[in-house]
Amino acid sequence: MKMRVLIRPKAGILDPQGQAVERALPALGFDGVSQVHVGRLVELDVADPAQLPAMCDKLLANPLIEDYEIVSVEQAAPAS
Amino acid sequence: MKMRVLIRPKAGILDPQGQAVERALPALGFDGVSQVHVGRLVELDVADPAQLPAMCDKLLANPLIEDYEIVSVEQAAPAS
Amino acid sequence: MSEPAAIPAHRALGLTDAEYDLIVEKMGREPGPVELSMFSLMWSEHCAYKHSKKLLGQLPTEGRYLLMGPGENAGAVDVGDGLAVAFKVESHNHPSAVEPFQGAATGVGGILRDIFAVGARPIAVLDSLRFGEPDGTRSRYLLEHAVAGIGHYGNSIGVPTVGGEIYFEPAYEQNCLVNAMALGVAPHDRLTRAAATGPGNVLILFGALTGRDGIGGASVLASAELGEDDAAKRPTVQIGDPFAEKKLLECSLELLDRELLVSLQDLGAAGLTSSSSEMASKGGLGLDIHVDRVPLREPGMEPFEIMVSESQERMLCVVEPSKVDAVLAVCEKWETTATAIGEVTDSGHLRVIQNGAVVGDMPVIALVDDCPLYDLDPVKPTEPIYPAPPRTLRADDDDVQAILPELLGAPNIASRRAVFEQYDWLVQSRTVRRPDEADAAVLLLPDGAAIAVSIDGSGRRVAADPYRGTVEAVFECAANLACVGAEPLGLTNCLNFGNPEKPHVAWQLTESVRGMADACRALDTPVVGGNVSLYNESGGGPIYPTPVVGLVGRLPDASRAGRLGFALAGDAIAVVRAASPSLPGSELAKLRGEALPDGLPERNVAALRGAIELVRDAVRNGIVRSAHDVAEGGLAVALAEAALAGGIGAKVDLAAVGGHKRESKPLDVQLFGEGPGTFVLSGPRELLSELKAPDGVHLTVKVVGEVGGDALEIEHEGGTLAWSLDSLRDPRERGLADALDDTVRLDD
Amino acid sequence: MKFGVLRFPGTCDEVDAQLACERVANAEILWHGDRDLKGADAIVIPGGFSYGDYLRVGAIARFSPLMESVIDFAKQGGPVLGICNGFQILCEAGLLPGTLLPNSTLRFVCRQVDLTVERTDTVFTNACEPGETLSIPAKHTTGCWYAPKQLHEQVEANGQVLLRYAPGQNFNGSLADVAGVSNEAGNVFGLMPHPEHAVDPLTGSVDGLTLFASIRDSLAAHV
Ligand SMILES: Nc1ncnc2c1ncn2[C@@H]1O[C@H](COP(=O)(O)OP(=O)(O)O)[C@@H](O)[C@H]1O
Ligand SMILES: [Mg+2]
Repeated sequence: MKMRVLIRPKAGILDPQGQAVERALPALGFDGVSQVHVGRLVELDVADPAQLPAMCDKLLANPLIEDYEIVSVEQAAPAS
Repeated sequence: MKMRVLIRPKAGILDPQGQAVERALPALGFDGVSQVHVGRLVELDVADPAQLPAMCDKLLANPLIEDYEIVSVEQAAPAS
Repeated sequence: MSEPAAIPAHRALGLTDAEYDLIVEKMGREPGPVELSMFSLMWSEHCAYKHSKKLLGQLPTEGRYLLMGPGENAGAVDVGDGLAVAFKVESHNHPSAVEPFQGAATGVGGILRDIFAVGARPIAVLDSLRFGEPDGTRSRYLLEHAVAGIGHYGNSIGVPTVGGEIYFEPAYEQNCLVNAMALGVAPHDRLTRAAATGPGNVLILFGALTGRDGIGGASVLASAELGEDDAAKRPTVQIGDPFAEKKLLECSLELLDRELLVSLQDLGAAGLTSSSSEMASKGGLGLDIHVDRVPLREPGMEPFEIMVSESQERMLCVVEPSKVDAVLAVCEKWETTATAIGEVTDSGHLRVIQNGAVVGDMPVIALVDDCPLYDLDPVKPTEPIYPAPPRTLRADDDDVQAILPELLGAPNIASRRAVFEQYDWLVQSRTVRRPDEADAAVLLLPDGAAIAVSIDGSGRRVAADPYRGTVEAVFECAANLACVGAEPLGLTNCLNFGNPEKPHVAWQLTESVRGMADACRALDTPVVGGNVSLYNESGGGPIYPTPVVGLVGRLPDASRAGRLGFALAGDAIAVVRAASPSLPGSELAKLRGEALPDGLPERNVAALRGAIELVRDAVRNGIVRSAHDVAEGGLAVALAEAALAGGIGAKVDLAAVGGHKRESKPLDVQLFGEGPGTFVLSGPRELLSELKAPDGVHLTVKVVGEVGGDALEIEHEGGTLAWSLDSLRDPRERGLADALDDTVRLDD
Repeated sequence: MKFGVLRFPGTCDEVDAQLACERVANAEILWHGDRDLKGADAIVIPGGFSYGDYLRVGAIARFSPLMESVIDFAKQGGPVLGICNGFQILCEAGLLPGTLLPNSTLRFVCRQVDLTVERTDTVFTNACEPGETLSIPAKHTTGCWYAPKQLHEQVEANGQVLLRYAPGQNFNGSLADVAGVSNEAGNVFGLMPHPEHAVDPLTGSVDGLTLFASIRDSLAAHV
C-alpha cells in the first residue's frame, strides 16, 4: 500500500530551514507568508501499514524533536 | 491559509536517501517495504495560496530534479 | 530516439554528414541505432578531441619525475619514498550551468574516479570557478550552489578540498566554468592502467545501478553551444551520491591491494560506451558486452540507453575468470553491486549483445581512433572581442588611499573564506598549509617531505594576450609553489574556450597552447594530463579564453613550508622583482572600466625562472619567515595580504623597490601594477640582506622595509600613505562574504 | 590500553582518529558489521558521513550490529567518545542527551574554534587545566546542539556539559554554547569539534591530544 509519512519539527523547536525560507520569500516578492516549517516527506510502498508507527518511532522520525503524520496516498489531495 | 508543499525526487532521478532507508528497514525487522523515496515537507501560512506554485518553482523546490504537490492542511488526513 | 523527422538522426546527435559517411565507410554499412548513438559519443568533441588533439601534441610530456603521462585516466609523478602522486583537472561547465549543485558535485565525483581508477587514493581536491559579476542574482546563485555542491561531495567522501580559485568577469555571465582537480597517492607498483588484456577475461561493472541519467548528457552537451532549450536537457540531470562513491573508492582500492584486477577504468562522460571502448583500444583487443546483464535502476531501458547512460559512481574492471568470485566478495563487503557483463575477445570489435542477439558490432579502432581530427584556422581578431567592463571603482583615479581598500574588497581579490570554510580542508591529517595560510596548499608525505599544489588561470590576462597570458598562468602557479619552497614535478590543465570553429577562438586556443608548451619547457615541467572544454559560448559571445593550470610540486621538509603572512615585528621586508609591473589588463584597470589591452608586455622568462628559484631556495633554507607572490592588485595588495595574514603591520619605502627599469613610474602603477615575477619576503634582516640575484640573471632583490605596528605604511616620493589593518581587513573579509550571505539554499 | 575506532560505510575520519589514539595508546579499527569489540578498553566513534548522513545524521548507523555491542559496553560503564558524526550517532542511540540540528547558517563550516573546558574531573578532560581553552577544528553542517528546556536544565544541573564554545566561537547556534556533553554517568561523551585533527603541530594545534590522554589516564587510574 502506497503511504506517506510527513515529518515536521515539533512546535517550539528551532527550525533554521523554516526561518531561512521565511526570510527569503519577501525578497523574491512573496509577501504574507508566515509560520514556515521545513520537514521531511517519506513515501513508501508498505505491505502492512500497521507497521508504520513503529518504523517512524524507530527510524524515520526523531521523537525528541519531530512530530509525524501518516497519510495514505489515496487520502492526500492532489495539487490545486 | 495553512498549506503544505510535498516535495519529492522526480520519477527516474536517483534518490540515494530513499535507497539508504530501503536498505536499512529490513535490518530493523521491517519487511515488505519498497519504493521508498525521501523528500521535503514545507508547511506554511500563506495569505494568497495562488502564489504557491511560483514559490515552489523559485525557492521551495528544484524543478529540475523535484516534483511538488500543494495540499491545503484541511484536505490532509489527521495524524494517527 | 525522438528527434524531429526533418533532421537525420546523425545530425541530431551532433555528427556532420561527412563524419556520418566516414562511419558508414569504416563500418562497411549503415550503423544501427545503438551503433550510431555510440559513434556520436565517441566522435564527440568531448571524447575525440576533434579540434584540440593536434594542438595538444605540442605540450612536453617528458620529465625526470614522470611516471604516467597523458593517455591514462590521470597522470602521475614520482614523489620519492616509492610513492607516486596522480593528478588531473577536469571541467564540468555545462552540467553546472544547468544545475550548479549537482553539476559541481558530480564534477568532483568524476575527477575523483579518474584518480582512483589509476590506483591512487584521493588525498586532495581543488576547484577553479568562473562566474559573472557577483552583483547579479544568477551569478550569486551559481556561486552558492556550485560551492555547496563541491563541498557536499568532497566533504562527504572524506577528501579535503585544500585550494582553488574564483574569478568573476562579465565574460562568464552566460557560461560559468566549474573545473575540479584531484590528487591521489599510490605506491609505484599500485599504479594501474586501463588496458583490457587477456582474451577470455571477464568484464565486471560495479557500483551504482544504471539509470537514464545524462542520456546524451555531458558528451553531447559539451559539444554544442547551450541553446535556449536548456530546459530540454534538464530531465537527465545527474545526481551525485558521494556515499556510493566512498564505498566504490574503498572497494576499488581493496581490489587493487589484493591484486584481483587486470585493469580498472572509471565510467565518466559517455558511460559504458567510452570506458569499454577505451579499455579495448588500449589493450588492442575486443569486448563483448551483454546489456541485458547490466543492473538497471529503471525498467525497460533500451540497449542504446544502457550504453550511453552517464549514471554516476560506476567502475569497470577486467578480471581473470579464476578471480571473479573473490572480486564479487569484496564488492559485497562494500555494499557495492557488481555484475559480470561481458568478456575480453580477440575480435578487435566492440559487440553489444542483448539476450544473445548482437545489437551493435563496431571495430574498436573505428570508434576510438578514426574520428577525423580537424585543423583550426586561427585568425587574430582585428576588432576587440570583449567590451570594456562598466566602471565600478568609486574612488577617484588618483585617490590611491581609497583605492587599496576598494581593491581588497573587489570580488576577484577579497577573502575567499566564505567559500573555503564550506570545504573540509583538513580530513586525512595531511594539510600542513591550509587555505589563506600560504600561496599553495601543502600536504604532508609519510617521509616528512610534502607535496605542494596550486591551480590558476586568469582568463582576463589570457584574453588580453593568449600566448603571454598563458605563460603568466603557468609561472603564477610556479611562483605559488616557490613561496612554500616547492619545486614543480608536473602540470595538468583544463582548456576552457569558446567555439574553435570560429577563427578568433581558434587563434586564442592555438596561442594559449603554444604559451603553455613554452612555459612548461622553460620550467622543465611535463604536462601529465588534462582536459579540454570547448564551445563555452551561449548567448553573450565567447568566454575569456581560460586555460586552468594545476601545478604539483614537492618540498623536502614539510616543517619548512613557507607562509604568506608577516611573522615577527622587526623582521626586514624584501622585494624580489624580475619584471616591472603595468596597469593594462590589471584588476584596477578593470575596476576603472578600461578595455583589455591588445597584448601584454614581453617578459624575460629566464629572469622569471631565476626569481622563482631564488625564492624557493630562500624558503627551503629557512632564510625567510614569509613569502608571498604579487598577483591581482599588485604590490600594495600583496603587502596588505601579508600584513593581514600575519596580523601585524609593515613600513615600506617604494623608492627602494626600484626594479631594473630605472625611470620611476606613476604611483598607481608602482602600487597596483601587475605582472609576473615579483615577490614579497620577510625575515631576519641579516639573512635577507644576504639574498643576491644569481649572476647574469636580470633580477633585483631589495630590502624595502620592516614588519611591525598595526598599520600598513607606504612611503613614496610624494609622501607617506597609511592604512590601519582594520580598515583593510574589513573590506577584504566582506567583499565576497556579503555576496554569499543573501542567498538561501535548502538541502539539495 | 587499546582504543577501538568504529568504521561504518561513509565514515571519513576513522584513520585520523586511529592515528590520534596511537599517539597515546594502541588502537584498532572495528568494522560496523562485526559485533566483536576486540577487547578494546575504550571506544571512539569517529566523524564522517555514516550512511551518507541520509534521512537524518546518525539515524541509520546507530542500528548496526557493532553499535549494539557499543551500547552494551557503554551501559557497563566503558568509556565511549563520539566525535562529530559519532556524537550524532550517540544522540540517536539515546546514549547522550539532546540532538544535533542543522547549523543556524545551514552551511557546512570548517573552522578552528576555541573551546572552554568546563570540568577537569572527568574521564575525558582530566588531563586539561581547569578553565583551559582548547583550539580544535570543527567541521560540520549539523552541529547545533539542542535539548528541550527541561532536559537542558538537567544536563546543566548534572554538570554534563564538559566543553563550551568560547565567547564568539559558537558558529552553529548550539544551545548555551554547548560543544560537548556527557551522559549522566560520565562514561559517554560526544563533541562536534575534532580533537583527532589537533594532535600534530605540523597540521595545526595539539590541543586535541589531551582528550585522548585523559581517557588513557583515567583507565590507568582504575586498574
Ligand atoms: N589539455 C590537455 N593537456 C594534456 N592532456 C590532456 C588534455 N586534455 C585531455 N588530455 C588527456 O587526454 C586523455 C583523454 O582525456 P579524457 O577523455 O578527459 O579522459 P577521461 O575520459 O578519463 O576523463 C586523458 O589522458 C587526458 O589527460
Ligand atoms: Mg576516466
